[in-house]
Amino acid sequence: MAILEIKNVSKFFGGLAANSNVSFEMTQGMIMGLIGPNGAGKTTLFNCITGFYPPSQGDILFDGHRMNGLKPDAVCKLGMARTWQKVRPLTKMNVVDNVMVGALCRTNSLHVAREIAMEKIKVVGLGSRVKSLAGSLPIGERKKLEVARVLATQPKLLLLDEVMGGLNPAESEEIIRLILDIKEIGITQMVIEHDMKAIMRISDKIVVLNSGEKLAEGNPQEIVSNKAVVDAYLGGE
Amino acid sequence: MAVFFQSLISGILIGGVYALIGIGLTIIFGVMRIINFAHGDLLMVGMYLTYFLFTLLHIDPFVSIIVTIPLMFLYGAFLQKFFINRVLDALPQNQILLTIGLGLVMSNTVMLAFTSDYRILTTTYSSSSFNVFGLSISTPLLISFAITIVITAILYWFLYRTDTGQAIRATAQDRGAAQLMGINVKRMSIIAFGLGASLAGTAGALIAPTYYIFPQVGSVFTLKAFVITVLGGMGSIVGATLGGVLIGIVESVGGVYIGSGWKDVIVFVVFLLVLLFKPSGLLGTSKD
Amino acid sequence: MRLFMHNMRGMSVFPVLLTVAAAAGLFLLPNFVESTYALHIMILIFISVIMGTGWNILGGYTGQYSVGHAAYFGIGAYTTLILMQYHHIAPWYGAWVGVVVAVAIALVVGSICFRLRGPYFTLASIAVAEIFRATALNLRLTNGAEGILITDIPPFKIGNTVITDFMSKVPFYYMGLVTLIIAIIVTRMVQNSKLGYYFQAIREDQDAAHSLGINPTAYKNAALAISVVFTSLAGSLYALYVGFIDPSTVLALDLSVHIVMICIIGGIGTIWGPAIGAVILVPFSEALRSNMIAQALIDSGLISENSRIGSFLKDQLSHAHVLIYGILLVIVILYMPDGILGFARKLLTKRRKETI
Amino acid sequence: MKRVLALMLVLTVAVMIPAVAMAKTIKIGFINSITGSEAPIGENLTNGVILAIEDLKGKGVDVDMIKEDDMGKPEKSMAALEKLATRDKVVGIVGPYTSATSNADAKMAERYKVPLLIPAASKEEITRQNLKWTYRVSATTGDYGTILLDLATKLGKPKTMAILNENTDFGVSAAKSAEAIAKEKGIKIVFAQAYSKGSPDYRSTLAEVKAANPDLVFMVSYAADAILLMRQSQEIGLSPMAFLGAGAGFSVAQFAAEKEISNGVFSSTQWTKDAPWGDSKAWFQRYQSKFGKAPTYHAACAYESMMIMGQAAAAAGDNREKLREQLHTGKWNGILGEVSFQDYDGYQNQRKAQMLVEQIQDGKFETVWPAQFAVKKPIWPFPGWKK
Repeated sequence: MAILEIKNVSKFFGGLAANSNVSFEMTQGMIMGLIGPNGAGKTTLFNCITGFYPPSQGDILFDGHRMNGLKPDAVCKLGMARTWQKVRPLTKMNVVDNVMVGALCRTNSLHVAREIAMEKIKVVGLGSRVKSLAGSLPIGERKKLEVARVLATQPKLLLLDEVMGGLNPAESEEIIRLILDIKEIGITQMVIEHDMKAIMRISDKIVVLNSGEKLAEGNPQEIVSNKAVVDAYLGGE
Repeated sequence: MAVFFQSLISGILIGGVYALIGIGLTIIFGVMRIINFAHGDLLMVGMYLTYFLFTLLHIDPFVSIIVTIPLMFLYGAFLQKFFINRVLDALPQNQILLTIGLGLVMSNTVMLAFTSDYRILTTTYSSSSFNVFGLSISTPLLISFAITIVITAILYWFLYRTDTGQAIRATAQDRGAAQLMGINVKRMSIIAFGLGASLAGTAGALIAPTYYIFPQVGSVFTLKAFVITVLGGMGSIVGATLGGVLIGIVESVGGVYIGSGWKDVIVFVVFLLVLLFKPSGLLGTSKD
Repeated sequence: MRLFMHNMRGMSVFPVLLTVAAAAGLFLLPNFVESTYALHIMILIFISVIMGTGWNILGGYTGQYSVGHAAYFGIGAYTTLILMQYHHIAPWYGAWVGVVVAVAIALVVGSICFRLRGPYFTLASIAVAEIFRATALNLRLTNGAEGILITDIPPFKIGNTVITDFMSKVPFYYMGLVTLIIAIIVTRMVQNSKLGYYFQAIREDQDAAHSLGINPTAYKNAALAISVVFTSLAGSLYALYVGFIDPSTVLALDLSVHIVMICIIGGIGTIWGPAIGAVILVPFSEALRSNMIAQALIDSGLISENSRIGSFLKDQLSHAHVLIYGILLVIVILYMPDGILGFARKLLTKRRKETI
Repeated sequence: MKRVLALMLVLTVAVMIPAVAMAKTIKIGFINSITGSEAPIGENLTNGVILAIEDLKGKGVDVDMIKEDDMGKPEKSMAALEKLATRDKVVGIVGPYTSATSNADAKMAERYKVPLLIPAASKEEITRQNLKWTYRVSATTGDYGTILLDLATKLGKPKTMAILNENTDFGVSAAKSAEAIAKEKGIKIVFAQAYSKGSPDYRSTLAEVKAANPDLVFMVSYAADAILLMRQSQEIGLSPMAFLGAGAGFSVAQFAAEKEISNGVFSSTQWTKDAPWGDSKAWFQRYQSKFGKAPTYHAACAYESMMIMGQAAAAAGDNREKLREQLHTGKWNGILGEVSFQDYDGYQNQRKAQMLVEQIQDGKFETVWPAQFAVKKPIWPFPGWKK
């Protein structure tokens, strides 16, 4: 059963189409890779799905709900959460408080929220940093914090926007393992990534965007052998 | 009908001076994202400068801007270098308080030095006017309007045709990116504040012959400058010019048809409406 | 001290005791202090703390830097006095009507202005306050520029027992003190609740907060509402105490700036910041205003009153106090950007590092 | 930093401890708006009082004046009064300047039973509250309009009047009383508006006034807006039977100096240098040579207030109750003529002021009304603008 359906979604800014007529589906528990060159409209699509921009045309169906026009907070409450390409830690709050903010999406009790937060912090491996100010963390840990925070909102679908960007290979490897662990728990994930090796390794299915349009869709092997993709994207790099 | 055209014309002319105040603030805001609460006080300093150049050295106020502009530029650059530059990365409310503090220091220093007396600068043309189609047009306002146009044109040329101007605009577009491109952002800020100060000072010089001068005169104009800047689009020079003229007209015409006591209300309501429906201002590009 | 500073959750015993002792001391103070001048200053401090604490919820915790809180101060002041003077409704009811009116207006203003961010919001808040000022200046309801003068305050009775007739400063002192304590308790409660977390999340990053299931407009409005309750009460208290209000005293930009200043000097986004700010700023500016420094120098015999410097200080310093105030403001912003509390904290951590 | 904190602590404590009174001279408090937006006029009061202290010394009264700034804000003014009354223990207080601050202080003076002598605030209600300890030298706002309309109806037959007043306490109350008096005298009000002071452009409003074509234009301006209003009237070509001006804006020397626009304008005032009282002319010259500028009536009122307070206090010794008695029953003769405080028309302890009308003739203020005090004949009607 499809957990997320994107149907003919377009987004225009002024006269420019950032996304045009994009359609695909995601099934429960899968990891979907979303790739494409810079400016292909990946982040715009994320913003449309999570409610930051209303799509200009088309429909987004999540878990049976029509999402168009819903605000990000409502989207999050329905069980969809995102991270940011450029991390957005709540810098003057410490790690546990950051994650608690996410957890409070499902509870009104600080006590319960703290328990959830501590659990998620352990999942991402920030256990030793609980009391540190978010602003003082290095980039790798900030990315993990971001993941812990969205996990704390107890999502069904997670959208990860370049969680490996700017990380060294060892850190990337940790994140990859984390993504696979999350898959184990049964959370569906959509991942934007530039690191091709990583994306090929983790994705069940890949959608390629180019100039706002869907260029190809398929499993990693199909994408690698797709001529259009190779020409437009892989070859061009 | 005569009343309408009369108020329209005086609104446009006084709007010219407002425009200068607004342009100064818009450059400062554009480059540094700082709301300068001392802007009116800079204008006040310009007024006193003009006053003393006139009474002591007998330099005509409209001529004196040749002296006022560079002096105010240096003064603004000094303020930027030693004060504002130090809070560029601070919290916005700290920046606001700093400019408020600087404003207090300026107005009270002037008060201690020159007492808080009203001063009137009277030139031979202070109240002269001429008639066109039965409408009276104030000569000094017309001259200052013309000077405003010339200054705006020069400024435009500077910002769009010179390297420094380009660099300032780049800084206003995106501080971080400008820095990466090798632009000396701090220096651009100094130039921007200097420009802002000299424009405020010039505005002071231009209204000095038709207005009166005292140490606390700035506060009225600070608020006006905010309105104009937002109206035109923060960072947009043409926008600020239009905003200034628009506020001049709204005050003048609104004063007639809704009541002069209410004109401040009208001005601020217009301001809020623009903020809400087009936060980027009439001519601004959207960004926060 | 460390417990006190870093205490965000569960209170430890020492600061609780300290706070209770301080509160008790303040309650008993009027019995020992005969100087009504001191009481006057205390009342002004209380009013400043109340409005600062109110602003702090919105500005300090939620990061919405309003420079237009005079609007709500004025609404509280005007509602109370209009009801009392023209409709004979006792001020202890009027003040609550004022709160309701202020909150209602704030929610309308908030739902409009909170669509704006950063400096745009700040400017919009100034515009709103100016609209209120200019409107009050022109309305008959508010008696325009002439303002409203209290003829007398009805005595406060419970049953037939007169509790106070408001002839001395003491009732105002206690009204201020109680409101202040409630304001601080509310701040504590907010800080230790979901609201507090959400407010701070919005302050730190509105988009991130939004994506974590927080409706920013709703929570900003909640912060504004709480904030306005105290700002409005401070306005009512001021109006009753001073006995005269007009647009240029209770709706002025100066006042909005004063509110922000208290919080920044003390340290924003902390429970005690506004209180510390007010306790320092109010007596200090009063000492400057009343030329107490020069007087102290002369009285102490350091400088003779008849000497050149003495007469200069006595005559000129009273003209220069706003200048000195401005200079100090600039210095504080440049050297103590996190306010007194932040500065103290920095000093403490530094010293701890040195000792370790 | 520690030192700064320590200093602040000391100051806080200093506020709390009453000062030790050890003066042998008479302690009189003086509250004024020395800084802030009211400062331009406040300055005149300070100067007037300085002259009074000199003259009191000449009379053998040694005044230790404690000067307090209230910045034009009621709560600061209250703090000042509080300090003077309880900490400095002055015998009487002169001030404050504005109506808002005077209102706040008057109540407090009542509570502390300290005589308060208000020099320049003119809001009528201040002395209509049955206060025992508040006395006022200043005329009230109603007085300004009465004398001007008196003059206008005696000299001509005006049928219509336009009122243009600044939107302040003084402006609104002066306009209100002018409107009432005009109605009494059968003059129709064809235009009435309040303007926000400090605006650089009144042309549109004045164009409206011109369109209403009134016989009289009554303007109230406390600040220097008077000059702007007249300059722009000339530009617009507004030329009624007479311009009547109330408030400080029309009676400052700078206004008269602008003869091109001020010639022919009538203004009502409490004092002029031609006033036939005391040594007004000599006092005017002394003020001018000492401070380098001409005094306004505020300066004269403040001077006289301090003179009265000083003399009354000298007679009363260090006793507030006796001082109040002195003020209540005493009569003084100075540059404001004979001053005594009376109860009339709902007022208490109010000086019944003899207002004067000045007209600017050849760039100089000349007293033209009432006839017994006039030094020049009034020029009526307004001669029109020179082109």
